[in-house]
Amino acid sequence: MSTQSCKAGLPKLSVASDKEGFALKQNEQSGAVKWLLIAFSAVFLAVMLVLPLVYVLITAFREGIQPYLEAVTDKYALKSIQLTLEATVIAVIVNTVFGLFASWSITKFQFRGKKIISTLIDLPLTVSPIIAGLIYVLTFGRQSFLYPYLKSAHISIIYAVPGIVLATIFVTFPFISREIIPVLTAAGKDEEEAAALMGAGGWTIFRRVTFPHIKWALLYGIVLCTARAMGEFGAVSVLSGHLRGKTNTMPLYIELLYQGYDFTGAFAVSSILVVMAIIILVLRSVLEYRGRKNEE
Amino acid sequence: MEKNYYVELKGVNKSFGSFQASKDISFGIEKGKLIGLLGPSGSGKTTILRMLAGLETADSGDIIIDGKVVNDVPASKRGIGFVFQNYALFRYLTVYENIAFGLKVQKWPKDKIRARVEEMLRLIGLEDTAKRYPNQLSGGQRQRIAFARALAPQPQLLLLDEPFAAVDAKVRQELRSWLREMISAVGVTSIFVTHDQDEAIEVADEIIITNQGHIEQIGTPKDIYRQPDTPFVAQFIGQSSIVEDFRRFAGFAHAGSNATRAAVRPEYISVSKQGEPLRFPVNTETGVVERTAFRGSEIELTIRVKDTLLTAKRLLDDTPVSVGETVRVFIYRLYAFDNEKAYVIENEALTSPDSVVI
Amino acid sequence: MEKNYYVELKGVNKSFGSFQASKDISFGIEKGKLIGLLGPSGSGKTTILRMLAGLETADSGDIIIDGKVVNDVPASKRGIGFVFQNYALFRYLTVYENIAFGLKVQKWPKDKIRARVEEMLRLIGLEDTAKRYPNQLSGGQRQRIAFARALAPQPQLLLLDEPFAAVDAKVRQELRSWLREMISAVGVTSIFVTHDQDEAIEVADEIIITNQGHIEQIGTPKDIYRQPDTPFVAQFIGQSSIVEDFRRFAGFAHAGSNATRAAVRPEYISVSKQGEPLRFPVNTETGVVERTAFRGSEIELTIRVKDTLLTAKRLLDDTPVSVGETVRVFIYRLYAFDNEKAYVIENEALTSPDSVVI
Amino acid sequence: MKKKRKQRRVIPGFGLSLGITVTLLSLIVVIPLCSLVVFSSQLSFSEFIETITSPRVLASYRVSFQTALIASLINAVVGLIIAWVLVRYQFPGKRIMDGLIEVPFALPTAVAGISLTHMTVDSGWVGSIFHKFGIEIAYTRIGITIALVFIGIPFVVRSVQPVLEKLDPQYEEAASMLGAGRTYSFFRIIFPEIFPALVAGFTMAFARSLGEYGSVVFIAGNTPFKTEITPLLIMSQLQEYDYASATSIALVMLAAAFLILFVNAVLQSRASKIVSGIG
Amino acid sequence: GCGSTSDSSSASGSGENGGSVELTNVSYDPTRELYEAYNKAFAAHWKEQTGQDVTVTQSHGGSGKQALEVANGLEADVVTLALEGDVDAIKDAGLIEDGYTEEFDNDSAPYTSSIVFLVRKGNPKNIQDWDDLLRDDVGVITPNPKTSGGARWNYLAAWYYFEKQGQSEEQIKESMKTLYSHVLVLDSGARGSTTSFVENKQGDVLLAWENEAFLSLEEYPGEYEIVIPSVSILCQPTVAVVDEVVDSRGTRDVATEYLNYLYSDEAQRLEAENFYRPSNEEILKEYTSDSESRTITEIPEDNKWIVSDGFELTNIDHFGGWTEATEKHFVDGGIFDSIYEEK
Ligand SMILES: Nc1ncnc2c1ncn2[C@@H]1O[C@H](COP(=O)(O)OP(=O)(O)OP(=O)(O)O)[C@@H](O)[C@H]1O
Ligand SMILES: Nc1ncnc2c1ncn2[C@@H]1O[C@H](COP(=O)(O)OP(=O)(O)OP(=O)(O)O)[C@@H](O)[C@H]1O
Ligand SMILES: [Mg+2]
Ligand SMILES: [Mg+2]
Ligand SMILES: O=S(=O)([O-])[O-]
Repeated sequence: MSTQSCKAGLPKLSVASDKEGFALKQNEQSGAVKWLLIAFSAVFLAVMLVLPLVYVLITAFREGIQPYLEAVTDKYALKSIQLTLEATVIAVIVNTVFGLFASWSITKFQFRGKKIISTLIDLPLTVSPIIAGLIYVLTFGRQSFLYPYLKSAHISIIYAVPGIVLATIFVTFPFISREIIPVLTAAGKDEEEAAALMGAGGWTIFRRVTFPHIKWALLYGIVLCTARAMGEFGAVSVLSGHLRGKTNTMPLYIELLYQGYDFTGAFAVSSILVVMAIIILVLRSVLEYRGRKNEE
Repeated sequence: MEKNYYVELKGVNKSFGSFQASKDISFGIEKGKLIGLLGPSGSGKTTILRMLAGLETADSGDIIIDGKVVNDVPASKRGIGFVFQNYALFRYLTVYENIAFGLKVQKWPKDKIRARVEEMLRLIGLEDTAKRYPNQLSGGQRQRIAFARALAPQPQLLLLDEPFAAVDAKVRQELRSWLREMISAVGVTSIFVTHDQDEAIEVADEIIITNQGHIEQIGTPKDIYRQPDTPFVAQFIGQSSIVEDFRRFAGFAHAGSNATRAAVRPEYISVSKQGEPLRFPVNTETGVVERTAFRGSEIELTIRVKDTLLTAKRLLDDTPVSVGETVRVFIYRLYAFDNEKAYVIENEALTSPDSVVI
Repeated sequence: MEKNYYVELKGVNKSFGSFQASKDISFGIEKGKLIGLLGPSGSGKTTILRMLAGLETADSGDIIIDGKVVNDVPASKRGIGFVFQNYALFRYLTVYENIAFGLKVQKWPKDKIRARVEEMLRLIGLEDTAKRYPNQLSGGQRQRIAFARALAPQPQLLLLDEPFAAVDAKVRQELRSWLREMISAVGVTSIFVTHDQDEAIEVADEIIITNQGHIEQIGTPKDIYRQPDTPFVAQFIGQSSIVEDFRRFAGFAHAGSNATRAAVRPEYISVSKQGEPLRFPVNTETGVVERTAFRGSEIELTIRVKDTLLTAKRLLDDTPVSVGETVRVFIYRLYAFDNEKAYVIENEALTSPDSVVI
Repeated sequence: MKKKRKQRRVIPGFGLSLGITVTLLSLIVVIPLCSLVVFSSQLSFSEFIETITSPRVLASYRVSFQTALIASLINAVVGLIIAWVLVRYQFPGKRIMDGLIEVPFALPTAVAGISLTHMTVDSGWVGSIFHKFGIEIAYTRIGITIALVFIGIPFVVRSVQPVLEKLDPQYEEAASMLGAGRTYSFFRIIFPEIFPALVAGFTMAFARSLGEYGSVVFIAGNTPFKTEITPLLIMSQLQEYDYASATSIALVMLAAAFLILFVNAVLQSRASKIVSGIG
Repeated sequence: GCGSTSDSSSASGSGENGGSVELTNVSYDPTRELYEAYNKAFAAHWKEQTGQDVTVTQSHGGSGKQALEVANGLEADVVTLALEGDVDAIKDAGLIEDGYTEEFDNDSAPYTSSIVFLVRKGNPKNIQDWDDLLRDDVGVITPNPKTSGGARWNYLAAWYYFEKQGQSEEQIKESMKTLYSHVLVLDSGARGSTTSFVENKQGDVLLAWENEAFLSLEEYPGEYEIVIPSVSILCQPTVAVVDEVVDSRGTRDVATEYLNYLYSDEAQRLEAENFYRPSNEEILKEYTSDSESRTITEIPEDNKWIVSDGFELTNIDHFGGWTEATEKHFVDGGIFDSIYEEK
């Protein structure tokens, strides 16, 4: 049911198009409306999106560079960065693997239950992160029937790193498959059939024929997945136990600093997160721009 | 006595859900022939081709290639070349890589691949496009690349699904002759799908006409053109006017069979101005010209004869006929049909001895 | 003496960036005429139409409609009907709402709108589709709706951009005649764009031939067919074989003008088997048949005459000719051209008194 | 007729890919979600109803739905304008503006929450301006709404933008040939074309807003009956060890998300039925 | 990628010399600064005693919430929570054995505290006592009693005040309802509330742990004042070893010592310096002033910050102990819930 419904769900980062054709011509006639709308958009984006970014950076450096450096090189800060990166990398890997296989099976084959599977894939998008955390607490917590087994095997999931990783995977679960599926659907399966007909195996087909179609979608999926994974707060907060230096991811650590009157620290660590995310976004644009250029 | 077929389908059926796309399809193709699968849209042409290729599995019946039943041979092992309707060229591989793909998969040595690809490029006359990507080619060029890609691994059977559908009218014309020549040069047994009768007639050695999932008629273009077997073929082929009761026309009153409807083709109608000498003065009808249309080398006339509109043609250099003029119409031949069969019926004037020829 | 034109373009130019899509376009159209804009792809046909409609602004020159210069009148105020290539029917409006759109914009009263839409639907014979959405219609039906939508507000000028491009071959044929009749019934001055010469010849009262942004020739279909003015038109129209040095052919040695190349059309070639009676025994050439192809009602022959390949036709019912056979070829007429002009040249046998006719 | 032969799959990798898909899906999504159902069944039906309709819970639904709805509506309008500006106009800084749309994804929700809060408190950069007019933003529903507008904006822009880009200019040209002005053709012709995408974007923004926690906890006053959103209530139930209530309310939220998706699916399928005949 | 073994179980024996041991202390919200300091002291102490390096991992949050997370599997060797009732929740989950309050001195409460008001500089709303909180112009900040220990103490202190005013239970409920209707932000922990009040400038008065209030005074000198209400409550934060965890990890010795050492003189002074009242009477006196002013604008130079006279302190026994108090006020459907339900 939600296969279709979510089609437009994840935002597409599109390179601004230059062809304006008819529209441009018409707009020449009403410059006033044009500039009014542009100004409105610019102000809105500046206040809603740019200002918070600026605020983070300014506050981070409010007390100068030294306290900033101290804050970001603090033992616990480094630990939280490490944990966040770990969780992000694992989530991206798992979701990439999942995304590739899921989109392959959904777009290249007819089978029963396809609709259900696509709906389930999309589900995490609409589930509140709190609920995402909650379900793992319920599944692996003390009151779960699994708990005795986990306990006897000395496996901790919730209030430990695996729980954090799981929650991160969950909240970013559909990100990559959702980027790839529409691209593959649009491309159809003719090329793959042609390749199969010539005797190519699955890996060859994927690598030589399919992959080039989806690489930008995949890249974008990974970028979104990374950004979201790094920033996840709610689900991780439920599962973390807030063990300083152990299960505090960057967002949780920021909260901790924030509540410890260490605003400089909080915003300093935030700024790292912001900068990392911006780097990823920019990197992606550059990669895609270069790649697209090469293709032409 | 059975012929020595290279490809044979025996009682093949295929349904998609409750929709039967192929009904009891049986035919055989001799080695080296070029076969056209002709039929209206949705008549099951692509389905037959895809079953042959192994892209679709027949529900029942046998598919035999080179004497072996291939029902259970996967598509990749059938050694068939396939040219897809929209070519399905690999968009992210160069022309060279496209053609080389099948060879690489078969682990040909590098130098042999190079030689073969270059040979194919020469064959299709596109040597200098090797490094381009498909989207940098015109429709006609893409078509040729698709053809080369399918042929490169030297398949014994080549299947083409509407190979000309995606190119524009002028290019299509050229490509047809090109393909025809190419295939006879290579000598590969081929089947191509089309819904354009001109195309089938022009290109194929033999035509299989499909309609609503079954085969209507198999034969050479001339056979099919001249001797339609079924009502569907009689109406589908040529540019016919349909006549409700053909016995009203002079020269057809005593036709055997109880069919009443008939298809009349313009080329079997001769139109003469009043006063022009007639080849068959008996059995002519008079008609009134309702419309004339310039058709380049010919003039197309729409003539009302006994309350029926017939389409006929006159040469551009003949004396012009004008709208409203009464003319003499002689129908040589028509295709009568009932619900099951079609019959060729000649004007009695041509067959009975008492018609006078001047 | 100037004619009383309804639509007139005077020295219109248009560039896209550095590319000049229209070069000094001038022509005039009389009221009530149906004009075909014919030319190869990219020759600037659509650009002309869009400038007329006001969808594109000319860089220089004047566009005059009904005596008024409309250069500065916006598209929505020119009162022109436009049928787009792919119809551009509003997908989220029903057929009724599509046709009513222009009337609503003009604030017609409700009952008048209803009456007009129903009238249009009756006209195009699609009364029962009023409540459907465009996607529930066939290509041909959509074409008609687009036509009705454009006509509903009673424009004085109707522009059609490749009105048949999106429908399939069989339907296209029907639609052509339909549109032709419709337009003459309504009596609206119309211009339609096509790159299909058959279409232009069949439908238009007058044809404007464009090439690389300029106009090559304007004339009736017959004029254009019989009297091509320019080398481009000589080659573009008809299904010509191009001959490098036409003076080598018997009967053309003394042609005036210094052109050497010529276009020869199949319908101006007569092919006779050895021994068949000849209409013009002088000035015949002998040739060898290289290829014969069945073309439905005719047989197409490719004949090598003096090292040149010519395409000719014979009727299906004539005695068959086979590949390799030597035949006698008589060329009635050809279109010689140099770099600037084309000339019609008749075989001397037809014009000189010493040719013997049996 | 003989039994149908099994359809052979031409493209390889079906078993492997479906296997991996289903396995991961079960482990990560399906099984954990099942525990939600299992746990909420600890309550009897009447207890369940009582839990999910207690006044505080009802109030939190109201807060959540109201703010999410308003925020998504704002996003729909503003997102449409931004998408329009990005697609239809050429102006300096356009690329940067286009790149900015992703910021809410890049900025972690907690950071966004903290900085939005700081900016909108009475002494903040923005809050001080509004404070002069007696408008409080932080710790009110206005604040929640602003946080939700922040996180929801990319959904709308990025779903409308591609559709607008692909929109055939001929529709507008056709309308103008029929005499329609720009405004008229926008509302009659363009709007219906982009409406499905707008609905999809709106739906996603709405669903995301309903569930959002990170950015909201900081800016919401978290006062029961006033500024307590449902996810926060679930969180506090969770922290109160009241799993039965937490799961019950979570189920309601889940059902709401499904309902939203369902409504969207119906609208999308209607639209696609009109344009392509396949619903 | 789930199911790795938890790294917090990597206690490497408690050998005589060398080696290291890890300890997890799950605590309540305001003790962040205290335990940061104490962990250093304890590490030195333990090193000296056994030669082992001990690393203590801290977790802070609303006390009730923390307790529940421990009960739900958060692996804490020791818990140092805001009240006995919360430790009881862990006990009820079977992780702590009965009688933990007897394990350490002073009912296992190494330090105590009380509840005070934190107001803005100059006390602009002139808030002096609990009944001032009922004024409509006063915005109150206190955490959620469901999840925060401090909030429960706040609640009970207020209750006691109204009781002392001679109000009937119905009247008290009415007053409490009015009070809570003035609560602007209901955070899940004491620190969250402090942040709302101090950093985000919400409300006119913060109902705070004494230690939290003094910390604010220290962090923001000159910006706030403490007002001690006429009636408050003696808060007894309770510590306990989590038996199940220490047994499975083999950390009982170090965990027990960790809590024991809280009673050492060094630790008691450390606690006092972090504005907790030491349980050691001697040391308590060192920090007690003789001032009777109920408004404190700055931390006294002599560090005698504890005001002992001039107001009345009740304690949990007045409410029949934590089991009874929880049952009556804080369980689902208890009085606290009813205060919200009837809006
Ligand atoms: N995968 C499928 N699922 C369901 N129906 C199908 C499928 N493939 C084909 N059909 C149906 O089977 C019928 C025959 O299809 P087929 O593609 O063979 O027609 P065709 O003769 O090739 O038509 P066209 O000229 O339009 O390509 C059609 O009605 C089509 O809708
Ligand atoms: N908006 C535009 N920007 C740039 N070039 C354009 C634009 N519109 C048309 N052209 C160019 O102008 C030339 C003429 O275009 P036009 O569309 O008029 O050709 P046409 O004769 O209609 O061709 P076709 O038969 O392919 O439709 C083409 O080369 C085209 O690439
Ligand atoms: Mg087909
Ligand atoms: Mg065009
Ligand atoms: O830390 S508290 O439990 O008092 O919130």
